Amino acid sequence: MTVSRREFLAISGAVGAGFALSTLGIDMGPVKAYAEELKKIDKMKSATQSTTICPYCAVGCGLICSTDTKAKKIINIEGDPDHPINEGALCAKGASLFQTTANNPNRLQKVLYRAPGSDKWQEKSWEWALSEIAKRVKATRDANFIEKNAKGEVVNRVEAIAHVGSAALDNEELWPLQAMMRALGLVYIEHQARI
Amino acid sequence: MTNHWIDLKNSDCILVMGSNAAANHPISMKWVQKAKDNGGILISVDPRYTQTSAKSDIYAALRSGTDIPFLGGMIKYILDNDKYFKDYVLNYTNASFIVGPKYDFQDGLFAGYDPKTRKYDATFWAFERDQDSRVKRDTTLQNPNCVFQLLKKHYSRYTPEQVSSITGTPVSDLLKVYEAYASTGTKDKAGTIMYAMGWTQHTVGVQNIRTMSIIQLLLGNMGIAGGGVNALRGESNVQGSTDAALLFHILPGYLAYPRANQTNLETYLKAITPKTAEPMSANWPQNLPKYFVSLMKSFWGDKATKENDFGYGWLPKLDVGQNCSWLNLFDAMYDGKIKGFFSWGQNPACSGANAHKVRQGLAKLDWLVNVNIFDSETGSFWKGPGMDPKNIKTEVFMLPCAASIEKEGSISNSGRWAQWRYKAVDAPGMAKPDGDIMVELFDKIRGLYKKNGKFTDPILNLKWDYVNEKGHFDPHKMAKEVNGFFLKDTKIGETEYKKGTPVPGFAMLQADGSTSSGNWIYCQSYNAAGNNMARRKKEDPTGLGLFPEWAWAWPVNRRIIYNRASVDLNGQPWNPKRSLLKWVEGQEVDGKKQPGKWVGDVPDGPWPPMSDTKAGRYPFIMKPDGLASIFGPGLVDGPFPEHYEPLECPVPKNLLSGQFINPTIKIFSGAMDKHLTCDPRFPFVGTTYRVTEHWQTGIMTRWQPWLIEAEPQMFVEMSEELAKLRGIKNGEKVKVSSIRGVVEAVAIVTTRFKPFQVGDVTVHQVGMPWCFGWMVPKDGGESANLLTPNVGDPNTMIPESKAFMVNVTRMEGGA
Amino acid sequence: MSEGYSILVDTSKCTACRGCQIACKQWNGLPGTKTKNEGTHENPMDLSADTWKILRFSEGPSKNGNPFWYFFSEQCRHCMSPGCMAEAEKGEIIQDEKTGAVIFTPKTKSLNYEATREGCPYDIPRQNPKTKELFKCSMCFDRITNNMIPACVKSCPTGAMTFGERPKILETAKARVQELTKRFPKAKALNADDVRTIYIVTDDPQKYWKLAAGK
Amino acid sequence: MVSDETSKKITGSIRDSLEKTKKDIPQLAGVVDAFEHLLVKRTIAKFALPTPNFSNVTIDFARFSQGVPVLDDGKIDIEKDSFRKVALLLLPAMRKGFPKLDAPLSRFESFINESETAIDQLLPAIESTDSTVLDELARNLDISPTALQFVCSELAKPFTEKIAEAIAPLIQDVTWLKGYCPVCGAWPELSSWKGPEGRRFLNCSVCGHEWTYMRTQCPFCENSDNAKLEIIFSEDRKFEHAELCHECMKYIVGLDTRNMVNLPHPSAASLGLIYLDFLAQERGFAPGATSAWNVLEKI
Repeated sequence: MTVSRREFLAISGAVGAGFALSTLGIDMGPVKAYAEELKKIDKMKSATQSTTICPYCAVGCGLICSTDTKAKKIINIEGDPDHPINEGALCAKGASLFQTTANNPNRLQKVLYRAPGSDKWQEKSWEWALSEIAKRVKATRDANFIEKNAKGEVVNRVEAIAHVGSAALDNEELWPLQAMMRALGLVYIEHQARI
Repeated sequence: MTNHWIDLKNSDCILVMGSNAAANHPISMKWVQKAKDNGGILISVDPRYTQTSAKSDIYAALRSGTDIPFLGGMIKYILDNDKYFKDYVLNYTNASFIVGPKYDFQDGLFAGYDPKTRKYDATFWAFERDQDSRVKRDTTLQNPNCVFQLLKKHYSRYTPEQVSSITGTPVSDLLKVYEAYASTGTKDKAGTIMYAMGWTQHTVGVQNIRTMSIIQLLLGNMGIAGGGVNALRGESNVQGSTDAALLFHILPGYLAYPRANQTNLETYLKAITPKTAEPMSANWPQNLPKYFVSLMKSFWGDKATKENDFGYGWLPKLDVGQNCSWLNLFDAMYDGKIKGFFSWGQNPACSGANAHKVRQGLAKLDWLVNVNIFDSETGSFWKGPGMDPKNIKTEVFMLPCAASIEKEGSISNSGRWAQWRYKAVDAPGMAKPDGDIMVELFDKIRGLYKKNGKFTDPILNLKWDYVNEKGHFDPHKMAKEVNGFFLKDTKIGETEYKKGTPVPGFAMLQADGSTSSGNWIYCQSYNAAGNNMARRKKEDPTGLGLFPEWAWAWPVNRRIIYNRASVDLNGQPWNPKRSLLKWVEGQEVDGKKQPGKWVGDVPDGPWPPMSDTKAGRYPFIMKPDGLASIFGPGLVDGPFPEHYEPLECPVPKNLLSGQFINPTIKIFSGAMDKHLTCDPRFPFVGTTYRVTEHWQTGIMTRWQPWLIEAEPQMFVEMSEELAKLRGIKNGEKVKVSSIRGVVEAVAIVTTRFKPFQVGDVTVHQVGMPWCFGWMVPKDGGESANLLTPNVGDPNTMIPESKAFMVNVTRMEGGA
Repeated sequence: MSEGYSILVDTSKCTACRGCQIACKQWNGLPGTKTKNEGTHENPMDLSADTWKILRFSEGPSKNGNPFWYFFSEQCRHCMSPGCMAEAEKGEIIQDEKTGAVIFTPKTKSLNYEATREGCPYDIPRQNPKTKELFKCSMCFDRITNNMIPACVKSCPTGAMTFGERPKILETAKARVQELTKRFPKAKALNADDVRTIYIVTDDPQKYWKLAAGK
Repeated sequence: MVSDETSKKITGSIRDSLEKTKKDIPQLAGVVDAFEHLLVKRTIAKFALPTPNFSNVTIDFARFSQGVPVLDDGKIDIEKDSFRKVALLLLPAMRKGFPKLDAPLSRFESFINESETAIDQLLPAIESTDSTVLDELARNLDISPTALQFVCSELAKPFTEKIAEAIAPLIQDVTWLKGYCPVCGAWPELSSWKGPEGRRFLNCSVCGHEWTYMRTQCPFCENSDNAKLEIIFSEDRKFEHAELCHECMKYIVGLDTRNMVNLPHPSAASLGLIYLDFLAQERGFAPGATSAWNVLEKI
């Protein structure tokens, strides 16, 4: 006899509705108990996998981060086997990316301020720091604003504030960063591409 | 990169020069290996025998700073031995253009040089034009003033013997490299170049790359699979940050930055928009006004109107000739002219050339804002070596930001692929995504300016609504803004686009204020089809590894740019085995011939191939005349690359001409701007590089125990001969000094460095990594940039960190 | 007895990333040692009770004028007839029947260190100076008996290391050497008949490490 | 049909895998024992079958690359005698493993043994979407129609697997980007991450064919929204997991084999993951492909 694909699937494929292992006379009790036990002793973990691109060189290798959905912690980072450039392979730095995460005790986690002449950091709030920076920006800008150059041409620029960075930011952050700096009148805007 | 990483596999000959891919872009070697498996040849040219050299088929050493003689000799070899791809050179380059009578080259100087200003007047290098303003051409390439003949003449001096006496490369090694690489000048062969900072960090950086570009054009290697000119960019998104113009001289999408004499929109647009008289030139940059006006609409939103020049007046203007690049920035800071400073995700205290000057500059600031994921030598400069915190008045704000996996957004790799990254986890502690820091900071600044302040218009009018309903920075909203919108119902051809819908691609952008786009080259990245940067489809219809539906590449998802040069005049691939693009004639339907189309990669424009002399277009659409520049009058230091010695060099003269150094470089002359050449106190050539285990200044990697165990300390690599000369034993601590500073390092005495025989002189060279700094680890050593000179390429102002003069001495009790 | 397992180390594919060296320490809970640069990229400088696997760098001039620079990821060879066992008469050192792994037990404390080390043609055994116990690579015995490949092999990004049943590994080694011989006439698999950790080299073994092919 | 020595050799991997499962999780012993006979005999049966005839199967690669499986409209021969042999090999194995089926399957065996025309009746009935004949047979054998359907599908399996084995080399170099099987179009029952890079391979629930598929995409609905794809696993057995899709509410069980010296037999492996079936189904997810053991009563 010959069968078509549809029939091929029909004969060897899905088990029909209403079928269950108990139909076969198999006792599922122990399996069920094992599964229940795993839950009870909190052994079952749940994770999401998110794809990312390596933050080091510009080859642009893909990685997969596994995040524990309950603890909200990264539990594993590995090369993305489906990424067409690196096909899962990583160099020593990429393979160590885990050590740049919250797992590294040296990550900066606090807003710090160093006062003039001081030899130490003080912990501050975001609100305080950003308000103070905003005040400094305004004071420096307004005191040093250049409306016209030596030739009398209108230039409306600020040379007393400079910005460098960053080739480590996302494209979506870079755009507002340059827009903000230019709206303030900055012309000393530079970053890693120049060095 | 004109091409992209996977495309390396399509190459028949890979030249790695000015880079060390195996150590610094390790995964690229996967594709280099594929090319080798297919019979391709790997050439490594480097002062030092590197990990890349260890995997190469041909290795040649050269003294740092002599790439132009090395490659100039290759140009001569190609021309002398008839290795160039004639059809390509004639039809796709400006080889046949006639250069005007004012052009000249004498003893190392091109015509038009003014020694007082140290500048050229480039009008001396202009092409001859006919009464219709079209460039005159000689398609026989015989006219002595045509580019081809001038090229021949210019490089006739670069004989193998002469080159060898400058580079220190044995003639036999030169010829081995020349022969292997020149073999790609046929239809069916592709050669490619992988370069990085080894080429850019020189006072002739741009001309290094120009020399290679000329070679690629002569051999017909531009625009083809397995070819191109490929910069291996070193930071994950340095491509994107360049595209987004975190640079003083451009606006997003490489639009020239407005100057003070461009007093209104009209004068600005006129200045930036090139014209052509060449009927077959697409002259794509003629569209720049559309891109600029769309950019202004993204900057200022509804506030940008036709009446107010779309907010042109709100952009700060640079004086004509004003250069605010890195070295000038830190010069101004050192002079006390800069009071406030943002260092956002960067560590200039270790990465800046002549880093002592940078660090002293930081101490003169009123305030410093440092945003990073780890503490750095910049944020904590006030407690670094030689600093007395009591005397430093600089206020420092250290802001903790999110790492790459703690936020969402895209980055652009070296191959121009914008790839989306997802957030995996929240940032630790108080750390915040950079986007949120920007939003909150600017909101605060704007709050202050709502009350009063100088020139408040741009601050109050900036469109700044890139937050979600929870008030957090929204990368999707921003990405859509970068792509751009129709700002009113618009009909283009047969299609009607409703107000508020994304612009499908930059060809639809308008100059009348009816569209916005934050960056025209990213227009198409996030459109009606969705977030194209997040695509993960693996189809590869050409089999060349283009993966057109994996992420998205600018421009318009073109994976290999200048790809119209990969086909002959009839649009058929030069090499059918690696068919990147192909013109397919339209079929006849009901007696009517349908229009033809390109099949393969996204072509550089829809026009038919050149054999159609009416509708066809030349392949190099970004060039006003449509053809690629063998003769390039656009640079400040000459239309042909010419060898000049580095600012600091070991030889008393330039053997090729009376012009010792690049005549157009800016030489700083402040108290900390010292430099010395041919000085017996600093007899050895120094260069810098990286190691696999550390990244850039090491600020992300030096805090990681696994990586620091493997590369724990600053070292200096030197030849056995030099070690003997100085009585240095392997593993000993030594002092490496330049006129600008001293660093301690462990001597690695190695056969991988060899002295160079340069003319009658034996030249020693040493190399150091620049990944260390005083902060961590404690005995790790200092940055090699304490030694490097703050002198830059005249076009880019990228510092000459790859060739400078040092001394190396034993330390007392060094072992 | 089955033919057990083997590890193949193809040095022609190694780029000296040192992932294997780190992976060995991680899996075996060995402390990261405080290192210094001693005039080479090799670090730590030798095997020890805390370092069972190291990447040896070696370089020098070669005939064609260019230097050579070789990388040799060293570990116990797990000999078919282990020399280290000559002195170990009371089960201080075990050769596992199923896998072929040569394992140092805590009883090695009582062995004569010098003699045991001398007995190893590759100079692999090292002693913990405090406890006197001897240590070396165990072929990740705890892993392989749980159907897991050794940690170093797992970590290799370039495919330079492979693990598997010995006959298969021997076959792979043979084929690879054959392929390499086209470009490198000196290519060979070192002592493949006598050891389980088989190195493929493309030049004189002594150029990689003085004991690459044994004493 | 196959010598003892050969059958030992070809079933070694499946036996080892099942042994290991029982050792690791004794609670699964009952289920494993029940299926062991069937899985072993099925392997032997497949081995003994002649390589199928493909003269009438042509692979249209243009359509294939558009996502049309090889057997979309191809015709396959199942030879009567072979079917009888396979049935007489597998029915005793099922009787041994599944006590409730012992009596009815014994009647089934007699039916095949005693009736010259049994196979002639049976084959068209199995292929037909009309269940009248099988229902009738079920009544005669005193077995539930669904159980009979399960039995028949098991009898057909050696044939489908044999066919897939023969087709595999013809398509191995052609890209296939779908979540369903490139050979027969059925859904996968097991997802394995294989080394050294951890590429994902899917195993077909019908013909056993293995193909690669994106790690971060649901094979059943092609959803690739990271937030909607969840992995559950036991901390003690991190190399086993279930991959859940919140978009289509389907799941597939999986293995990370990168650490493994010997890869388990796919059918044996997925049987050993039945505890994950429980946990996934309990949360309201349905198996992307049903197998003999993953159709579970509500717990």
